[in-house]
Amino acid sequence: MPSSGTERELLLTGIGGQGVQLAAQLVARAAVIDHREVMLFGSYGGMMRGGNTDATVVVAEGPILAPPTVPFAWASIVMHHDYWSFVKERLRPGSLLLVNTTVFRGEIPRDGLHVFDIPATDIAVDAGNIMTASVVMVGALSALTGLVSLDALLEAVPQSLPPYRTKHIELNQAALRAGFGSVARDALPAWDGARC
Amino acid sequence: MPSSGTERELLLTGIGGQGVQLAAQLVARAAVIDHREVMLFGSYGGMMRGGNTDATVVVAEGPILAPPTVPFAWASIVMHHDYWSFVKERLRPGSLLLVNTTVFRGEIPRDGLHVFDIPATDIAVDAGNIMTASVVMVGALSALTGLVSLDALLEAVPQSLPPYRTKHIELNQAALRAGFGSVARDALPAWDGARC
Amino acid sequence: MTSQLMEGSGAIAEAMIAAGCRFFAGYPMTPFTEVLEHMAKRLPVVGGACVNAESELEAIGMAWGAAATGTRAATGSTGQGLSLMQESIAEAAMAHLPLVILNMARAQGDYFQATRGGGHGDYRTPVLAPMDVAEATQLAQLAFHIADTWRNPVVFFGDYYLAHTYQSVDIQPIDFGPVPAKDWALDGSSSGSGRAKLVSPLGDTKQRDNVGYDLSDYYMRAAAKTTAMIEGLDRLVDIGHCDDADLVVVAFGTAGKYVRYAVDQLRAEGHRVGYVRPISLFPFPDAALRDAATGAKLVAVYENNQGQMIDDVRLSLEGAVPVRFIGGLSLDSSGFGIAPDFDVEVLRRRIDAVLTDLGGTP
Amino acid sequence: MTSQLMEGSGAIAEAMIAAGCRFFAGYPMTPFTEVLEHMAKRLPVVGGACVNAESELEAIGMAWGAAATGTRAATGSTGQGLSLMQESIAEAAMAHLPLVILNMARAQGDYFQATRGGGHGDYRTPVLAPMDVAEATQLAQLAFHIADTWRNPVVFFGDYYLAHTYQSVDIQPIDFGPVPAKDWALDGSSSGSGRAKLVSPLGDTKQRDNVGYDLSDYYMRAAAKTTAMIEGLDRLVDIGHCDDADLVVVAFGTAGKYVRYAVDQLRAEGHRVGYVRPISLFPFPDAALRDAATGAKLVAVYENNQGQMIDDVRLSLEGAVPVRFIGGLSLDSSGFGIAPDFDVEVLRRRIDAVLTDLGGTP
Amino acid sequence: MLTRGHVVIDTEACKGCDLCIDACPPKVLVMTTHTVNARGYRYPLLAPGCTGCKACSQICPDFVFQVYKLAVPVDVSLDELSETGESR
Amino acid sequence: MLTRGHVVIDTEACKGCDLCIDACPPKVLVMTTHTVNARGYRYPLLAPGCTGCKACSQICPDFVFQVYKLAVPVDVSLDELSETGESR
Amino acid sequence: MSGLRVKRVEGLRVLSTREAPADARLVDDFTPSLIDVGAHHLCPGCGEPIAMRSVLEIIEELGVINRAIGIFGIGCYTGFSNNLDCEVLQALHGRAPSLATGVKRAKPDTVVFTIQGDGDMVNEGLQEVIHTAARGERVTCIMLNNGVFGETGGHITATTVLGQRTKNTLEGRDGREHGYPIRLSNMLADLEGVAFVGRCAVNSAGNVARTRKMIQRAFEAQLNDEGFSFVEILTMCPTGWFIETQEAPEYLTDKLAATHTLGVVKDIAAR
Amino acid sequence: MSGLRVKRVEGLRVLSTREAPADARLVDDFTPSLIDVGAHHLCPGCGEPIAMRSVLEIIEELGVINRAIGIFGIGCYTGFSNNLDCEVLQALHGRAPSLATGVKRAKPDTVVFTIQGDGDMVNEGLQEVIHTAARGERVTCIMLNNGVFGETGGHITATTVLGQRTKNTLEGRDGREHGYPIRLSNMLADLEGVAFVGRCAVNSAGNVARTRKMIQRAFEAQLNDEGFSFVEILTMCPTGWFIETQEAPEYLTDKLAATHTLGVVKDIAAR
Ligand SMILES: Cc1ncc(C[n+]2csc(CCOP(=O)(O)OP(=O)(O)O)c2C)c(N)n1
Ligand SMILES: Cc1ncc(C[n+]2csc(CCOP(=O)(O)OP(=O)(O)O)c2C)c(N)n1
Ligand code: SF4
Ligand code: SF4
Ligand code: SF4
Ligand code: SF4
Ligand code: SF4
Ligand code: SF4
Ligand SMILES: [Mg+2]
Ligand SMILES: [Mg+2]
Repeated sequence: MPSSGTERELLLTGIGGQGVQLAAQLVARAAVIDHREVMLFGSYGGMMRGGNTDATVVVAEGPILAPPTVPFAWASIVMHHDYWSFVKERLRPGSLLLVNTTVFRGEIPRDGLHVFDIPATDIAVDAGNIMTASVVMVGALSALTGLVSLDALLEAVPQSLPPYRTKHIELNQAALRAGFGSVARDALPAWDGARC
Repeated sequence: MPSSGTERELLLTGIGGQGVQLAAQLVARAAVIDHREVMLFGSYGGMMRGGNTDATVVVAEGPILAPPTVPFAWASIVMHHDYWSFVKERLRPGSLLLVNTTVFRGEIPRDGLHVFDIPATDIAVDAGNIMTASVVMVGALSALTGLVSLDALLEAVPQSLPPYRTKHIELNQAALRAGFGSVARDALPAWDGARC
Repeated sequence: MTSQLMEGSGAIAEAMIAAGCRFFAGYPMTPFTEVLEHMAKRLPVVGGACVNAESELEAIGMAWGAAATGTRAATGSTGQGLSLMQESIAEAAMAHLPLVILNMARAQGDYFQATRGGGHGDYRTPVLAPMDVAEATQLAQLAFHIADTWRNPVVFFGDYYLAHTYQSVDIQPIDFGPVPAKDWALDGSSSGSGRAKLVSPLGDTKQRDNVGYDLSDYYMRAAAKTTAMIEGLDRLVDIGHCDDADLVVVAFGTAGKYVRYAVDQLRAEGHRVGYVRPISLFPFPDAALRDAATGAKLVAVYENNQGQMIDDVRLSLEGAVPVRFIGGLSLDSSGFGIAPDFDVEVLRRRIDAVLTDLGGTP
Repeated sequence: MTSQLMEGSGAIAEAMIAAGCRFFAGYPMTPFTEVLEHMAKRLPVVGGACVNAESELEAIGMAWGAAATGTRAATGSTGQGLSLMQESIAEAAMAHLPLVILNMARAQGDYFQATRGGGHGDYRTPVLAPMDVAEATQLAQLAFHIADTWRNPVVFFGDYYLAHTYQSVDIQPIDFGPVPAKDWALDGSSSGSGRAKLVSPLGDTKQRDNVGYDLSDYYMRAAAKTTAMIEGLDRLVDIGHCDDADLVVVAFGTAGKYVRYAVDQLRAEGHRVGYVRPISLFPFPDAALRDAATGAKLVAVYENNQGQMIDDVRLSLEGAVPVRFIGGLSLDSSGFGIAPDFDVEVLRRRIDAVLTDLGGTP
Repeated sequence: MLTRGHVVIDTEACKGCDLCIDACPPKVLVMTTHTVNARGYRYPLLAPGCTGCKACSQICPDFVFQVYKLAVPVDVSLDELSETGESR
Repeated sequence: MLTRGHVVIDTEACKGCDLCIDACPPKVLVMTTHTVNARGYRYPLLAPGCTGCKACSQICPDFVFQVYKLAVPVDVSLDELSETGESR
Repeated sequence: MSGLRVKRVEGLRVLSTREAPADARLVDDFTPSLIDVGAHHLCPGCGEPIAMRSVLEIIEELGVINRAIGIFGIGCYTGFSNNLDCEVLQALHGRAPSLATGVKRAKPDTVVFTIQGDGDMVNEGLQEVIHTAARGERVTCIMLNNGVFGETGGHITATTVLGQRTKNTLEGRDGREHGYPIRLSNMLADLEGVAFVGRCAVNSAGNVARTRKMIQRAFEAQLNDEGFSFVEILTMCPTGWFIETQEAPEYLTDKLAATHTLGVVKDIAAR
Repeated sequence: MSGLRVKRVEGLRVLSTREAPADARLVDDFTPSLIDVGAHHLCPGCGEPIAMRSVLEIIEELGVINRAIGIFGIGCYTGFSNNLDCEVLQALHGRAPSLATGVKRAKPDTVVFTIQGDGDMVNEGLQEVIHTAARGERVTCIMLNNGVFGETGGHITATTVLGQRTKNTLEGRDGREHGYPIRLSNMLADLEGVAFVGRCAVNSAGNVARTRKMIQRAFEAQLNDEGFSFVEILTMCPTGWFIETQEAPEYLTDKLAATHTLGVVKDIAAR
């Protein structure tokens, strides 16, 4: 029986056009750069715009035991109020919740959760592109928790974009930095010690 | 569990061109005309002439329990020495054996069997066609045992020939009569009483 | 009608016609070929249609189309041809199509394919395996009744002996009772009515308010229907001499006829042996077998393959009685006939050997 | 090489290439499509060939041809496509062709098809079912090793999650030891030598003195080879927490990963529950399962279908431990994803219910 | 502009593909530039001059158009019209 | 008859199909009428005049013929020959 | 009196298109009456719904509605079959022509048509349609040819034109490596038993009109017992072609139609 | 000196054909060297062994023996595959062209040919050969066309000519009921990627000679990397035609070849 180290589950949810899948890819690739094990499962509502899109990322110190869709998440990034109920029921007491306050409408239960209000879409617009809102969130997550390092995230950007999108590299790196700078550092460290 | 009346198993064997399959068909159709149950399974060696050909016919008073190929035969018609070993091992003490002496070469074990030597091919030639030798044998079997009646056999001839062979009807009927007349009557009755 | 001498394949064809089959499509393959020939000759005469399809895939497609119009339809093949049809059989089950499929098998190695479904997914098809021509003429008719009752494909599992044995048969239409009205069948008349019909493996209702198919709902309903069918179907079986048997021999189809014959003989000689011959291979007559085997020291399975039905025998008994395999693959060299082992003597020897192991009655 | 983030389908493709696969043919069908795309991109680069076949029938035909030359070859599909390939899989087994077939299944309903052989006859194919991408990269390689060792098609049984999950993997060629030399493989060089080779489902030797094929002899030898293969193959299984378990849960593939995860949690909470995850679905790890279940009060089977592997579980246990089904068909509406039921919480609830029935530890 | 026809546009059904724009012979359909429907798609607007030719409805993949022929052709000039104006 | 070729005939392999008879350009092959081989088939006989053209061997489905060209053409008239005669 | 109201949108003064003018006559409704629900999951700019609309309109116009049965293949259009007020028999991928044969032979009075994609018809089920055509079955087969598997995301089919980039021919279709496109209409036209074959497109209003004519002629061939009839409709697939929706009509003309040329290929009545 | 001996058979004085004259030169042996065993189970007068002989002779003559692989379909000729001294890969019914593709792509240096019947190729596997041809695979497909399923005993195929009586078209093939014959060679010739197509027959020595020429050209097309090549050989099937062996050659000319006309159908080198 493999007994793994800590596994950190991250859920991302939003609607099409917010860059959720790219954000998830960035986290996953950054985790590899940080020499961690990682698993990512994404799903999105097909061809029509405005559909839901979500992703599960698990980062761990050893082989990952968690299945592709996890029952409970250590942290979550919520970009839009649609479809957030799926995330809600998977949060545990103590889970981390990053909310895109620019867009989110509705009540957020704050008892027992570590909630961070982040005006991600605003920050993204300021950083140059509204489409990078989710990437902003990932930058913030990195600052808050060190789940993945900022350096790794920055390095992951070119790997995660298709060849014909290389012109977007700097835009996304800027968004990461903007998000990273928008919150306190190490508020809730993901890992014991400091491997990265 | 159906419990059937007497089942009479007849094996026929010969080589291509001797009319074995037609003879088997005649017995089977005659049995139906005689209001008996019947089963016939024939096999022949495909396209090439001179191959073996054999058939199993079971005639019974009730539903037939015997499978298509029987372990033991009540009677057999052997037209040629090739392939007769298959028949030999299926004869019981008391089984009836009609041998085409015109063609057969080799030893016939006579102990315990009721063997009848019939120059079927000679009779067939005399009756008009060398190809009807097996039909001659069937006529003889009818006379010896009443397994099927001569009348039924005669009636079965037109049913058993394809449309383009109607000119052969009389030829085969003549062969049946010649065979019937070539042996003693009722030497070994197939059935108790005389339903036909 | 009085008894007629018919070759098995012809008798099966006539029985299908007696059952109201009015569409047939097939592609030649021994020993299925003669059924096709007979249908090609006879169907037009009775107002039906037979298409000499250009392949098995096309044959089952045509039968699918005809069945969707509510016409009693059948197709079939052998070995390779049946395998090619697996996609369609699986999906025809999902589309709730009553369709009769003849598997005129070359040996008994297609047992798993027929009973587990060789196709994808969770469908199942009832399977009927006659032991001889007389039984075949009844089961061929029953197959259509089951197909219509449950709107599901039904497999008729025959073989070379069945196809090529002549027997005196008296084919009469059998009344198995009413079947549900085919109000789902297509003829174009509901088009433009606002309630146009749909026959599809993806769903059975037009989504008037919604877009696309709700697959998950439909699949769950299909699964429930299959479960109901399995529970609702009679499990046919022929049992003999089992009451006080030390040994029960299980066999199906033509092999079952040989086993019956051998067991009858052994019984007559005083051996305490019985037989169970499953007639419906799916659903398998598990309870009947278990009953029949209760008290026996051993259950022996004879099948003309490397051991397939034995799984169902063991699943029926679940360890209550030990099970031994006495069958095995056996083919004649032409590839058409079934088995040199289809020989009562060979069988008797195998059963005798088991009886001796058990302590040798009588 | 260091770890790389790869989508499951890409990782499977790379693992096949690492195993020396140099021919691939396929026809798109979700979730098999991405494997094909990856092979189409990568094989030419490593000196192999990938053909975008015009149908599944043609795809497996091409793979058959390539395999006959001794090239490590693979194909695959999903659901309907796999069903279409059944004729070829059955006969490729008879022709002793080492061929790897990916079944990127949409649910687990193809268990019977894979393990019993959906085609005709008595062939069997080893079946490997990984639980995640990491295991898949190993089993994809093992599949080629088994195929070459036994000259038999091998089924790799994946699913939608496996295909579409990204994971950090480090793909290295695995050395499973030597395989027999492919002295049977065709390249034309034996033509005209007086000993020209033959690769056929009808026989493997030219009949120099005789005419035609001796099918019966060949089929008997093929059957014997299959038996030897079944006995010779390792029965792979992952077992956990079973030593003192009251309840043993059995599941395979992605479902197995969910069950493992749920059982780990329940154990951590003190429940006496263990799991058995068959990795080789055929041959089934029957003895290991029986061992693991000895002492348990109940064995529960979770599979994403209406109950198929449960037959193998029951055949393994033969009544020694009661068996209960806690799975069931469950599909998301797109028809692509597997199951809303693939949820650790749903599973926990089902297992909890069984535990409560058993008397509720802790 | 002489206007012989008119179209009703189900803007919520539109997927913004632009096919109608090119298909319209008198080029009286124009795409919104800033406004989108609930699913985020731009959609067509109608300028005067429609002939009721059905080209738009025949080519629209999403069945967005209903086409009418006016009983009497009218000469509509937008500039002349008040915001809520009836034609002549 | 001027004879430039000769054939060896594997009469036991023949299936009596007659194809060679029609195929032979100088028509020097003739079928037996009463004699059959062990499998019951009639088979061809060779009259003088063979040209060694290979038509028979190329068309025979049962590979019954071996065809030779004579080193020197000979004029064979059967009537002139003794039963065991060598050609001149 | 026509009541056209003006409103202002995005700075433009345009006509209000919410409702019809009072005294106007409806000449084309949102959907033909044989479409229950217009909404569908197909992509923006997809040509398939346009083609399907034409088929259903012709069926309506010919007055054969209540004996029409449509047999659908598997492709993007499949989901749309659920929206129709026309009887639908769903086939497996590639098999529709055989189902059509079975339907027509069992019920000769029906009007039977198939809707299939190029992948369905020229890849998976090529021999089905050829055999059905050679048999001269009295059915009408309609192929929606976009030169790709749209449904799977844009892969090469047997009709993909040379040079076209697809997901599994990343450098474009190369004849030597990936083979050459099959021009199915031309192939079918050579068969006896085939009454009508036409190739058309839905990339412009004019082409839609020509498409309707061919569909009409094809159904007439069936109704007149002339033989098998076939219409190949080139449809836009911006998603599978990896281009913008606006570019698709021109791409169709320049690429697809350059190989698969438009026009009536065979009409036995025209002889 | 040629030693021709005379003997008497059936009253005729004929030449002894037991042995060769001493000084004669062998110009044609019983079987080509690539046939191990001449004896086979095919019927008297069957055209298939004649065609097969020609194929093997050409392979020998071209000197490509030790890279030749034959891929056999399922039909009467299948049993004969066992008699060859040529590597044989046995395919399932209809599937040979795909196997050929796999072999050739995996081992481009081999010389790959298929032997298939009309039932195998135009019925069960029609799309296999069309796709393979359209792909321009560098393989040579050879069809033995006798217009029936010989193996099953004489049933209609997709090439059976109109009017022909078969076991399942007892009144003769009727176009309206059973469809019209497909002329495969003509169909394939229209495909790009196809280098050579020829139709020939083995019903006379002259036709056998022409058959050999076409086979040779077809293999050359493969060797020269020109594309796909195809030879359709009309063969006699007296058994499946229900006629005497002697009548078969003429029947072939009058019936089969009247629909499936002989000659080179396409040769890109001849352009
Ligand atoms: C047997 C089988 N193989 C593969 C698939 C997957 N599949 C679904 S649609 C499709 C392609 C459809 O292409 P086309 O017919 O051209 O229609 P389009 O999507 O372009 O409209 C494929 C390959 C399937 N459903 N069934
Ligand atoms: C899938 C499948 N279907 C049917 C058969 C039965 N079958 C064997 S050979 C044959 C016909 C062969 O005809 P053809 O290819 O024309 O060859 P011929 O016998 O005429 O030489 C058929 C239908 C088979 N072997 N496999
Ligand atoms: S009906 Fe004709 S003119 Fe009017 S908007 Fe539509 S396309 Fe333009
Ligand atoms: S064609 Fe239809 S969907 Fe496309 S932009 Fe115009 S109205 Fe919208
Ligand atoms: S070689 Fe020519 S001439 Fe001589 S027998 Fe043969 S066909 Fe006749
Ligand atoms: S062609 Fe051959 S088989 Fe036929 S008769 Fe002549 S020698 Fe005999
Ligand atoms: S992928 Fe292409 S064919 Fe499919 S819906 Fe989108 S545009 Fe239409
Ligand atoms: S049936 Fe026809 S093709 Fe087959 S061996 Fe006989 S003659 Fe030849
Ligand atoms: Mg398409
Ligand atoms: Mg043929």
